[in-house]
Amino acid sequence: MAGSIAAQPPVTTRTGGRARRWLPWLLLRTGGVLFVLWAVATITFFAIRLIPGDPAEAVLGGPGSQASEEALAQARREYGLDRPLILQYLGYLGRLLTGDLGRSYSLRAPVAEVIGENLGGTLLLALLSLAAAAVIALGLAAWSARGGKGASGVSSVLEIVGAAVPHFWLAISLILLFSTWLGWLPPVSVPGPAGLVLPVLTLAIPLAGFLGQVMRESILDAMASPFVLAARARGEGEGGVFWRHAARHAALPAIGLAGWAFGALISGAVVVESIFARPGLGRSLLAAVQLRDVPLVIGIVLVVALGYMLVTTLTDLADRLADPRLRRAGR
Amino acid sequence: MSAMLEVRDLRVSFGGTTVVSGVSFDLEAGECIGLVGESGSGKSVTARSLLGLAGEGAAVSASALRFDEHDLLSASPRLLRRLRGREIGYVSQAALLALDPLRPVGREIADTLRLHGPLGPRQRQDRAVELLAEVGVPEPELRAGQRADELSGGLRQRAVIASAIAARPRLLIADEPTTALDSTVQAGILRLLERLRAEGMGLILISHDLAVVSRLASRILVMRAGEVVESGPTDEVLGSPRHPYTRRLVAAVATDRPRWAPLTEARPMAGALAPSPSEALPPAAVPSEVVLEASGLVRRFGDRLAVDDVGFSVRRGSTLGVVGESGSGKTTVARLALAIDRPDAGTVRLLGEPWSEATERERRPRRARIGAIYQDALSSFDPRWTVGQTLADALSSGRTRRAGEEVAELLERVGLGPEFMARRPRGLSGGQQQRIAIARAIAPRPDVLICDEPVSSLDVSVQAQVLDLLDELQRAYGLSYLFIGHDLGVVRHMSDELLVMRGGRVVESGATERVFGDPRHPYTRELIAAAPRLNGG
Amino acid sequence: MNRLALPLLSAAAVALLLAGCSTAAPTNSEPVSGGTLVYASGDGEPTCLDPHVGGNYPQALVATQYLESLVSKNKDGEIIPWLATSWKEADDGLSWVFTLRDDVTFTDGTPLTWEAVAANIAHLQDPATASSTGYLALQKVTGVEKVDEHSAKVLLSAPDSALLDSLSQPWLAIESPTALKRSQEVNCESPVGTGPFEVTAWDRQQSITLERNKDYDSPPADAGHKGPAYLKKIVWRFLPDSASRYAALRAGTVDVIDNVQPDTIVAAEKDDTIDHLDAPRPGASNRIELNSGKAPFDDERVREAFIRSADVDDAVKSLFFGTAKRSYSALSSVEKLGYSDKSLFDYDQKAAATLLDEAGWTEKDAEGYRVKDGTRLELDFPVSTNQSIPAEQSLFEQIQATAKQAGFKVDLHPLDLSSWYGALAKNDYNLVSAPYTKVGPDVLRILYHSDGTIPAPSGYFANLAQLKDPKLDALLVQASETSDQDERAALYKQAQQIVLEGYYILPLYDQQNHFLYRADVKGIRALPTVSTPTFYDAWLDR
Amino acid sequence: MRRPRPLELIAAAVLLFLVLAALFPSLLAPGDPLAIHPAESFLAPSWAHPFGTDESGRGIYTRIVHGAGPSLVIGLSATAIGIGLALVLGLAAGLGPRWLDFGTTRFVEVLFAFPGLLLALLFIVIYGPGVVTSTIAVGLSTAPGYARIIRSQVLLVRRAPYLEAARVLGRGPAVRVFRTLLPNLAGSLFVLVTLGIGQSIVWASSLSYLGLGAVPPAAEWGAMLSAGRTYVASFWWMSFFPGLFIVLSAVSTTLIGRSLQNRVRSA
Repeated sequence: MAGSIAAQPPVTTRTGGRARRWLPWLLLRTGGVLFVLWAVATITFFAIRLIPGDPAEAVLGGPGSQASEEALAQARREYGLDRPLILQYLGYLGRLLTGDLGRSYSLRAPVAEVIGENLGGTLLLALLSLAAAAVIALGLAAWSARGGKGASGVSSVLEIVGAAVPHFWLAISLILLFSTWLGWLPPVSVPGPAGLVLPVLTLAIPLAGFLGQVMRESILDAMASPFVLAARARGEGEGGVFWRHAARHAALPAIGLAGWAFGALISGAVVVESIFARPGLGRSLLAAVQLRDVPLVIGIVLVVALGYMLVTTLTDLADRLADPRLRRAGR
Repeated sequence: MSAMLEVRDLRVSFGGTTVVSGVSFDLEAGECIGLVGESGSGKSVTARSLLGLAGEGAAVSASALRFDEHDLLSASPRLLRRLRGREIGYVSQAALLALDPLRPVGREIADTLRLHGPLGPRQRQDRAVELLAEVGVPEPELRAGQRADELSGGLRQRAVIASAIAARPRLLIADEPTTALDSTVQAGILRLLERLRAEGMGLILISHDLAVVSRLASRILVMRAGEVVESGPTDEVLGSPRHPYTRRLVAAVATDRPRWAPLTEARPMAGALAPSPSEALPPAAVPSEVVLEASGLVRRFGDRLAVDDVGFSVRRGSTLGVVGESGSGKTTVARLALAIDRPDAGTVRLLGEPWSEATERERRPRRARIGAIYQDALSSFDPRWTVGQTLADALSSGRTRRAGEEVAELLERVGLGPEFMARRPRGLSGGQQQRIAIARAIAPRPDVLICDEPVSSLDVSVQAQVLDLLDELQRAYGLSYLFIGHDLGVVRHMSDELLVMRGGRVVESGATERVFGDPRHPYTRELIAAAPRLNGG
Repeated sequence: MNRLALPLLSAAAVALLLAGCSTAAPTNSEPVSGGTLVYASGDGEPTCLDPHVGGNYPQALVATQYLESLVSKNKDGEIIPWLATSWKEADDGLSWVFTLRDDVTFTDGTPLTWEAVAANIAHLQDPATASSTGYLALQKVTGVEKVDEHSAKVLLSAPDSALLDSLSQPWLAIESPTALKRSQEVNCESPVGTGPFEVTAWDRQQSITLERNKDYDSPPADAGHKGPAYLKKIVWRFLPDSASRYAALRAGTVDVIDNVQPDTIVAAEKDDTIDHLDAPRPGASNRIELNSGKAPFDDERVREAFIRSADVDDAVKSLFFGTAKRSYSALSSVEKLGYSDKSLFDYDQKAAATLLDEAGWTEKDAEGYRVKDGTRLELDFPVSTNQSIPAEQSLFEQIQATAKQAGFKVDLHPLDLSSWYGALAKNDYNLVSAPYTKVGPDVLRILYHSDGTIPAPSGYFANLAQLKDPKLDALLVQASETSDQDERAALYKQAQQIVLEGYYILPLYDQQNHFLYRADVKGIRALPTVSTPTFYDAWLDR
Repeated sequence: MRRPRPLELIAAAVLLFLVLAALFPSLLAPGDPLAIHPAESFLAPSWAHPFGTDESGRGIYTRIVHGAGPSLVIGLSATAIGIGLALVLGLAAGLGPRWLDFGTTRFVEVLFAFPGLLLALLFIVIYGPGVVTSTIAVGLSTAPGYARIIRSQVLLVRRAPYLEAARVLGRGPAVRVFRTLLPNLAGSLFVLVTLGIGQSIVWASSLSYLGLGAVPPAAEWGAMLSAGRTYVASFWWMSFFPGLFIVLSAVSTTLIGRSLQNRVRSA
């Protein structure tokens, strides 16, 4: 979901402290991760129950099935839907701890297997889009840092426009342009690289718009800083100044944004995967919610939450390594 | 033979506004010339224009701007890039920020070698370590791998110099190389620059501190608003200054100026409150009441002991000076005195009653008895308020009609007109901001004022006005000051009694003149020796 | 990840290869064996490939390629032999004997015998299978007996004139009895039949792979050729977005697409590289049902007023560009026994106004909606975004606008499938449009017999008009039992007159079923049973 | 850095048009956005219909003008919900004691761990599609992002020297928070709001694309864009213009927000 985060300083928990106090930071972090995962599973478990419609029906091939009473009763027994909600929840948590995500109602397959199959597609899409967004944002920043007044004005507008484009409008326009009129790229995903270009661009452009705006400020600060003046005074050319000094400083806020970017990519993936018919978690999530497939929804949400926590932990770590001042300042 | 560097009526303007005009000087190899002037005098732009780095949109012109056989005016960007670092070294103004915080210090030095030397990466790294050793950095091997924030101010400055001289340039421009450094460290850096000059490097030394320049430069140019108002051999310019501005500059230097001696001719305090000249004598040394005292103060941050068993007492109407280098615990003492921070041990008493032990609720009504002013006055103002609102809030007279009158009176007392009420602090000069901070501090008629490095970042002439203002207010209201500073000259001029602090402990204390007269502790002696004197001492 | 890649890569490689040379190759007249056809479906991916389970149209589309039924139908609607060579109804109509071909084996090697018929009917009637379409069609079947190795007697509780129609549908196709013994999960992933292709792989959300059945030789009587199919392989993909599905066809990434939007049909006709197959589905026409079970449509005059106030002709013309013909009948034009009466559905706002006045809806509120003793003339219209294509949803919007002129406030509620069925189960609707595909006029019994108002355990019921007319019930039961064709036709005619003249439904058009395919794909035809395309005769002219 | 003058003017002009359209739609587009003219469906952009007509012959320009109101309302109210909730969370985390900060941050992380769209999806599937539910859904899914920013701003302002100076002057905690801390927070909040409005409109349109947003025949940009997407190959204008206005409104609100921020910062 393209949350609206422009200049967002990297937020780290209050437990800073010197290098050798990594342990408490690590313990607290894992505690936090476990808590969040538990909370996410619980909220989804009960939220899905609020959705109108009988879960047993979801087991028997989705809504509108004219399944007989016996079939519904048997399904309820098989999936334990006849037991009181609390027992179902505790049972579910118990199995969760052993890593068993249960069976998907609609796909009649273990949730872990379904996720395993689709995880690759979404992860590939997310990582490529993140990389493409970084390249675009850095490219724009380099151009605006060295291109003078005009360049920086134009590039900042491009960033704002990029960040304002809804995913699906961008996707439709890209298909119209590159596939229908120019015919260079396939409009839907075919295995192999050609099928990836448009989906990645669709996710990368809005993200690049946000990254660009966030990086722009720290790049401009860096370019006007005394250590850049010192570098120039050493005889460093403009290119060297940008890539050796400013670009690295731009990475800091970008790292801080990674947690949010991950969420935006997953939300974007739902739309992009359905337009380009790419298999992936996003599309299965949308289908699972519509088919009221409880175990699959919770399974996917848990995987996404785990991914998110992993990313924020890594960014927290990267923050501390990249910028020792943070570690020392105990932020 | 012609000079190494020849500058004839240099002019620099930014989009119509002239910043530097008519600057001319020559420089020989092994000679040091000093550029002196206050902030905004154009001395830094002059130096940077030699490197073609005057700044975005700068129009540089001169009848001659020659370095050896190169005409710097018509030099191509490629030629300029080759000159920078290889022929002309530059130590930038805010030296403490001249190192990229995210890169190892060794790498920044090696960069100069990469740009101008044939050495491969491995040799460059070794050479960088050698250079660090050459500029006097202990454990160069370790330091080269560390980042800027892991080094002290002095070490960082030495690393910057190492980077500037890595390719053996024949001219070194040092722009404010010692600002914000403690005097002992400052002395070390000046000795290093002196050695480089002696080895044949041409040196342009730029500073607002006359004492610093007078130690190294054989000739001095005094600049004001972009023009050279006076130039000539150092002794002549400082000994018998011809231009009134130079005279004022020399007079403003507080070092060696006795207590209560006004540093500025103009009377900053007009109006009824100005004491007649006869009262200018120091108040009788009657044993007056102790307004603020502390005993056995201890404060620990993690495993670092910031304040260790510090005790002091401030008498009414007098000033206790606290001097020491950065990291000596002076600011922590100030925060403990203000009860912004709680001591781990020891007590502070205000006007005879417990102060640090009291709860914040108990302290609040007595907060009016003790005020504070800081080095960075601007950051202590609420950015959304005008000067008038800030002072009205301090007077806590709120919206009443009399507020306007009281604020105007307060402004007048610190030498500012009523027209300042509508202004925003952000738009004022450093001196004016500090005056407003003082006005706010004295509004509730306090007995004690904690002054934490109030004038450290001000130009000499502005510094003088603020110090005189503090003297007058002390005399007019019998205020007592806890005056903290790292500039020995300023602290000596302002304080009746003195505390010398090092590593969180009080190494020496007593009457100011006694401590300066015969310093007992070796560290005090070292401090006094290191303080730069005007007459080249 | 690699399990996913292998089948895909091979399919893609071939697809790209074919796409590459699609335009340049010479056109030959004789069918060419080999090649892979890529079919792109716009429907949701079925949850099970065995059409016995559940039983919706997306399952029928893919099952037609690998499962065969006992009988089929020809263009004129007559029942023709398929796996059954002949069949005879007992005099009392309480049993049928089917004689099967003796030379057919399932792709898992099991020979086709009478046991297959017994096993499949038992599988359909077993509650664990959770079959709905198949289960409803065999309501009267009580059991199957062996006559000899290759002929079976099907026993009925009452005569069923629609039995043959039902058995011709893919939802009652014959699967290998050995395969049916496996768990439902396995059978869902790889059903075993006797068809020209067999299911070899199913990567959910990605594609189903069907490969040629080498020893196939049991086509229906009206098939184009004998022996195995020409195509070596079919890749069945799911592209939910209609715009990108059509773009994929034009780019040659896929060869056949379904759920085609009207505007793309018109555009395709101008494009000589793409051909169009129009195969309207049998069973009921697409129509809007008026819920006569509750106010305000319990009053016939209000029902007629609503129908008179709906300008359907203009809407169909502007939205469907002539790709759909307006229908005035309850049944699809494919059904021979369909009866239509145009005069009942003329757009006439004045008539609507007078009818509403007669019915007491005389006052009008500020926004022009009719009010009668305090309550406003408001109608809830839940719309299923899965089943109604965008053009049809726009049609409902236009009807909403014209109905407003007459004083009806129509509230459209676009819902996803679960919420839509939920709204119907709670009788939270005055208007609804629900397609129903079934071979034969017997669909009328399911849709309009009063038994159809009794909800199944899940809350589902078929008689959405909630029509309870004993006279109509009798006609429908009698028609379903007589095997005399003329008598059956007369009975169904009277039944349809009652439904139409009672203004219970507003017919729109045949249930649209359009396919677009690349011009160099030859030999595609739609089975006259449920109008699903079969690729048995198809070959690639590349 | 000063934004070039002309750009601000353009953004201001666009915003003015949108507000005018929202308040007095019939002024700019007299036609009835809901009236259907089947004979004039699918007309290309022309003088009569500057943005062409849709599948039911309704002028797209008219519907965009009449759609401005609902779209802006969604943008504003979703932002209000998002920032309102975030303010509570941010202040609790920033000002409260350490355990409160820890608890609130964990809660925000839980909200963050839900992909924004899933939160919206769950909410809408439970309470049914429509303008109100999609507005609340967008508000909920943007709240965590704002909460994190507000928390860091509060921590920043809380450590500012001028707050300590207020304490030295003897101001109590309540006075310090309400007279000094909150007003200074308002500055940065303003930027968030302007950014938020644009993003909420974009978000609401994505929900409409998935069929979860405004109910037809409402002239809401997201629904129009979604309706147009099936006809994109033959009638490009049905999707292009609603999409264009979604982007324009998001861009102009961000630009105006940014230039006001610069003006405040350099005033």
